[in-house]
Amino acid sequence: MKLFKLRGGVHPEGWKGLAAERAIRVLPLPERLFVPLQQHVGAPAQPLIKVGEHVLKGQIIGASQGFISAPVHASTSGRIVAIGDYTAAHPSGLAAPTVTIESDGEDRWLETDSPSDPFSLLPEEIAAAVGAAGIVGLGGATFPSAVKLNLSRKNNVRTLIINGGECEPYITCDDRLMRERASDIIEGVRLIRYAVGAVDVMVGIEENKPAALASMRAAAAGTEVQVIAVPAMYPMGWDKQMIRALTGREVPADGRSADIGVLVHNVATAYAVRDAVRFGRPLVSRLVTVSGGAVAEPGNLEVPIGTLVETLFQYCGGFSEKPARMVLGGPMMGIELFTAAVPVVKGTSGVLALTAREIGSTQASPCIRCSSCVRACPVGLLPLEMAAHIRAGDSNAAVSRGLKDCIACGCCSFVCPSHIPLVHYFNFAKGELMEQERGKLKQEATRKLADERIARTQRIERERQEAAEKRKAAREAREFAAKQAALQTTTEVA
Amino acid sequence: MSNIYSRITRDSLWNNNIVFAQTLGLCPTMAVTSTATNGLGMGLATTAVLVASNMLISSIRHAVSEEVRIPVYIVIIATLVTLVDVSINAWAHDLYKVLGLYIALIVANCAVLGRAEAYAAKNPILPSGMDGLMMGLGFTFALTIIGAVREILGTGTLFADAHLLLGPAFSFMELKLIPDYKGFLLMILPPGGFLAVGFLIAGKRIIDRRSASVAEPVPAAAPAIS
Amino acid sequence: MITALTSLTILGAILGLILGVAARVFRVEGNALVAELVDILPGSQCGQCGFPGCAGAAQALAEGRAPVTLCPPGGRAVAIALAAKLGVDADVSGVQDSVPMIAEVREELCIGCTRCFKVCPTDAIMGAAQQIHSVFREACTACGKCEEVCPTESVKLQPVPVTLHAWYWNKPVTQTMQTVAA
Amino acid sequence: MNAIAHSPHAHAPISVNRVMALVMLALTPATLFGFWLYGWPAINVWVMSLLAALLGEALVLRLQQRAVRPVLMDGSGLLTAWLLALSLPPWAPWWIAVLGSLFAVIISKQLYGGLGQNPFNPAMAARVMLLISFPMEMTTWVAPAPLGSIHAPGWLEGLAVTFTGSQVDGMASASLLGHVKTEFTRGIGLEQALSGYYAPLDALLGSRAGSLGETAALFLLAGGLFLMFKRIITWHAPVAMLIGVVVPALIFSAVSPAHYAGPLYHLLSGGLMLGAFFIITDPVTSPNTATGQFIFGLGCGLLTWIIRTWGGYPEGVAFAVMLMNAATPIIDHYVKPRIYGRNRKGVSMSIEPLKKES
Amino acid sequence: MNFQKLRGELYYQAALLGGVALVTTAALALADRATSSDIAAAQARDMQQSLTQVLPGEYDNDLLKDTLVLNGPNGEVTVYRARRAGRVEAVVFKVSGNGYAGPIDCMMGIDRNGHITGVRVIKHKETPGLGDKIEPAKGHWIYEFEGKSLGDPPAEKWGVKKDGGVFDQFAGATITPRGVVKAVKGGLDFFDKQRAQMLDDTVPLRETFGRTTEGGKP
Repeated sequence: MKLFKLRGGVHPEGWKGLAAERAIRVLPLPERLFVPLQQHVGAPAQPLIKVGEHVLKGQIIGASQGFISAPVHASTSGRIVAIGDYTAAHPSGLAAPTVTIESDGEDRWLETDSPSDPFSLLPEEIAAAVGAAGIVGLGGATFPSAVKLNLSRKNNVRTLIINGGECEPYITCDDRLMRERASDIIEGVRLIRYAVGAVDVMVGIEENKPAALASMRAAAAGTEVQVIAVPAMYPMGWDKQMIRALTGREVPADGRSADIGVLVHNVATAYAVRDAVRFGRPLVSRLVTVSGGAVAEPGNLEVPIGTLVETLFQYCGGFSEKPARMVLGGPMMGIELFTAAVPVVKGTSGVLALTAREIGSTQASPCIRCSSCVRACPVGLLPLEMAAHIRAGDSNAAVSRGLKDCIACGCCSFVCPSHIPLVHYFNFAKGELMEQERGKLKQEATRKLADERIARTQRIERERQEAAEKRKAAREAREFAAKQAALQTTTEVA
Repeated sequence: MSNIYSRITRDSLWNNNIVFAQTLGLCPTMAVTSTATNGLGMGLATTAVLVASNMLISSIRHAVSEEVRIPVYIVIIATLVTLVDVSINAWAHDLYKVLGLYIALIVANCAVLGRAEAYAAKNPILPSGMDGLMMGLGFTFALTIIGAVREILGTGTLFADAHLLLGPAFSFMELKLIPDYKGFLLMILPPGGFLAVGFLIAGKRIIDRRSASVAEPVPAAAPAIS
Repeated sequence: MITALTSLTILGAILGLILGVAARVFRVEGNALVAELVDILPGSQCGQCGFPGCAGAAQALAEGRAPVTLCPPGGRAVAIALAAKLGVDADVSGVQDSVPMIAEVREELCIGCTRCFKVCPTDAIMGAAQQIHSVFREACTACGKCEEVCPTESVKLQPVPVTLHAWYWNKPVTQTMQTVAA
Repeated sequence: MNAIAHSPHAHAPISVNRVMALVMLALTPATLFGFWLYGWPAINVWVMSLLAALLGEALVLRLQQRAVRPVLMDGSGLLTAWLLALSLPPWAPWWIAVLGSLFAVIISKQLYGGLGQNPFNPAMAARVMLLISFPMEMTTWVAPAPLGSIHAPGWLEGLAVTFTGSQVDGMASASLLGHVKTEFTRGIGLEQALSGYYAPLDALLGSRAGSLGETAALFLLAGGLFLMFKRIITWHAPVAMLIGVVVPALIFSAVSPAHYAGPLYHLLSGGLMLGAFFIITDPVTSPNTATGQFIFGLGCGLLTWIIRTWGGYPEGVAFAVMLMNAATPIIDHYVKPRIYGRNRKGVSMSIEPLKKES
Repeated sequence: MNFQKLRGELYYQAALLGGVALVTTAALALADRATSSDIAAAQARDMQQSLTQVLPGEYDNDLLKDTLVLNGPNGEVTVYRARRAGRVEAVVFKVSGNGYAGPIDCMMGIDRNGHITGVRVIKHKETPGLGDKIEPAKGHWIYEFEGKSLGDPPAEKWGVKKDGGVFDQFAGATITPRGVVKAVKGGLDFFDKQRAQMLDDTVPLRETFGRTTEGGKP
């Protein structure tokens, strides 16, 4: 199969060897789970349970709100001990609404009836089952999968791409999943294909994962699923990059992949879809890679959603040395954790404890315009110019140079010899612009309110005046009448 | 009233100096300041034009209508410059040989039109004349300094050919500061003019900032350049 | 010489005529600038600038009677936008980049006097006489009028609490000139 | 609370110091060859340039109240002075080297805001400044006298040459480009002018009169290839510059061989090799994109050839580089990479309605 | 006068600008009258000076008025003639050579016997500091020509030392002196060819000053 030319990208040191050969282990059930109500892009889920209530594993605890949202389920059976704010896995360190479950140790599933043959369901029913299971994009995007399925079916998507590109260094959970549970993934892929009515199905896997490629090829043999090796580079796992590599087409900047007839799902998502449709089991656990130079025994764990990161590190033997930085996700796009007491969520692919040597120098020096970042950018942006504008306080100029197309993949910061935090600049500017946007909306709204108020006070004033005039006229009329009457009386008297 | 004049003087000579503060009239500045003498001569000729044009324009300011004021000013200034040009050519021919090409440049000196618009068109005749004189002297001062810097660095002399401008009595001003100087041509050429002006403007700003921080009871803690 | 005199005089007269006509044809009516300035200002008509409402402030700005830093609720962003529109080189460093503020009612102090309710230019305070008032966050412009009239100091401007939704990365500080010696 | 670090949490093992150090390493063979070829005076000039750059930069940083060490340690000032020294006549007096270095680091670099902010290549700006200010000193060349040969000045003599301006008799010589230019005005044809003066092999090895580090074409080429291998520079600008010189030289020398020199002559003379591999690849003053760098290099080459052929000065590399430096912002404005999902103008690709194919 | 009212009128703009044009043109015309004779005299003095530089000695005619236009190798050449007692003793004319950066214009004077009385460069674009040593202010080189003639040095020695001639070149610049030497040699050749005409005392005086402005401006 012919592959298409890619541009940009970098080749960071992979560090995959730390965990790639470690088979998936199931984490022993923790005592408490902290399940945030928002683990996806879109509106947060609305809690459906009360404190003190007992829930079963897979029982819905948060209902999806609106079109783009996803429900949240209990990751184990037990008692709800709190519904309230808990530190979120977010760089701000702020708290988010979270449901705390105290495990009863039984890990008992909620009884559900599942179809004997999932392919007997209607495509809409599959999408509905996926939606009810709370499945979101597990590659990290956490976009509700059912929304994508419905959108793709309506857009007559022809090509289904399954993204097996795991390009972030250290992270090996998808690699392990493909090696160990390839036939389940393939079934999930076929279900998605059936649900959207796609014709071609391609699974793109980077060529530096020969074991995963072999096992997936074996599982796909005899099906309509094609397994294709793609070049190993970062960011190969970016869905648009995978589309370009496999189809040679680009997703329009203002559109979605469905607009060019392509639907992309992650391999782990396909695996979760199979679980949801065949067994009616919602998404309550996921594979997480625990790795990094400071971790004693790196590995790949199957973890209930809501487990604290510190539990994972403890299970992996703790730290062999004091980590310089703990990271949730991969080193290229993950976020630094200032505490390990944050829960694993649906989008968590790995937790890392990195040493200073692995991070490399971060001391920034002036930009020498070497344009390494321009060569590295997979989107085709000019990071150095955008950062210069943002540094000068002109975020709008950065927008006109493509800030909004930036995917924050980190290639530019990675290669920068001056160690300039380019992506940090971009995310700052994006946030600032969003705040400006909100401010503008608010300004418009308040202006309208002020105008209404002025109109109202004027109206009241006018009405009061009119009323006063009316009263005056009435009084005058009364007085006049009285006078007349008096006159008449006098006349009569006279 | 004298208050006005002292303010005009202070503003024109230093605070709002044509070259060092307004950075106007750079074309004649760059063209003639290869020696201090040339700078001085050009400055004096410009001063003459400035005084005359300011007073003339001030005297007709009530009669000039908004619509045609710029052509009127330009015509007046161009006439005055031409008068200066032919007068020097006729009666100070040696000076004309030094400055000749550049006298016509005064027309293009935006500072002259600038003063007409900004000051003479709004003020009485005497203050306008004073403004012209002081602005002119400030310009002369700037050009002479720039010329001196370029001349000293470029050829090692100061006020060379001063006798052509001021008469033989002033030849004592002509100094050869650095004997056997090889010459630093860059300073004589136009880039040297820009470098000299740049450094002198920087110098003026440093002086201003120093005096401002002396004047203020609480000196700014911030470093001069950061 | 006569030729020169006559030709130049006629040329001058014709050009003068053309300029006179042009001035009439291209006369600009009103002031478009004022309208654009009004758009930049917050529009809450709070009057903190000392001009009658935002339109009055815009008029004053257009005529150069007011500094671009006149609008306290607008803060730094509005000052910068005004300076850009007017093409002036304003020193906005004096305008503290005010943390977005919002009025908050301390319920234990509120006596329900309705004074704040009456002065609020954007109807952002809800409540009725003898009832504790509350602030409608989305409508509050932090103009501070309620704070001025409150007899019990129960209404106070407070920084808007940061939420997960509104949080964003700070501007990186590791910079070229960071090497400046202390 | 500690500030949270933004992603990425990994960085390529590269730094500004390392880039500068690699470029200096690539320059070392040509420099050492120059030292050997022109003897002690050349070493003096090189040392004076580097010292002056360090002191000048330290002085400016002091005046700006900025920390001195980190800026001096990045190596950019040293590299600038090094490049300048390579473009100077090897027997230039000490003050030429010092003045040039000070101009380069103070006026052409720090006054614009320091590393990364200067629009013109500091070394070339300083060279041009010296050339127009001190044409005599800057065009006085010597014939090669390798260290240890009979004509070579000893260490003390070398100091005398650099610091007191004493010249050893019979050493003065003209650079190839200067010689040809002079001969042309006498109405002497190219072939005759070149005979006995130009041997391609000597030029290739660098054994001829010329600037300190510009003559060893082969060593410079090797250094450039080393930098490409190390991915410090890309091929675009250097190759384009060589094309820009070779193509017109080829065409014109084919049409009129008596008046226009051939491509080999141009390639192996003057500062072309140094310029192509070490000057125009300066990231600060060249465009951002590969296409832009190609256009930039092509412009540098063409202008070099034009100035050499028809201009007032025999060598045109420094002028060409400065002219194209001035054009860099324009090139960067018009040559931009295409953004994913957008066309060249930045407009989103059209969303075509899809038809269901059966 | 109530300008306030008038200023709005359309005809006022025309009258104002026309009036100003009239007044200023008149002023310039008057100034021209007052200065033209002085300017002409000053320019003549300039020309006289430059002639005297290349032609030392006393002559009893007005050189500026005693001219002759001859066909030289590069077009017409104005020849100024100096006489004593009616006899042409020397001539002055302009020659041009190719320098490094463009033409170099020189005035040269030749006496009756073909000896050079002086050469001065009047216009050049040579590199400052390198080629400009041909100016008397920057060096003595230009005086080397005085007293030389076609036979002294012999024709093959009329060149710079580098080309085997007798004239010095300056360090760093060969082209400039080469150009000047060539121009001067050409001037001598021109004189040699047209000698009879130039020295012909009987050619009637012609009023050429005023028509020939060549060299008239400094």
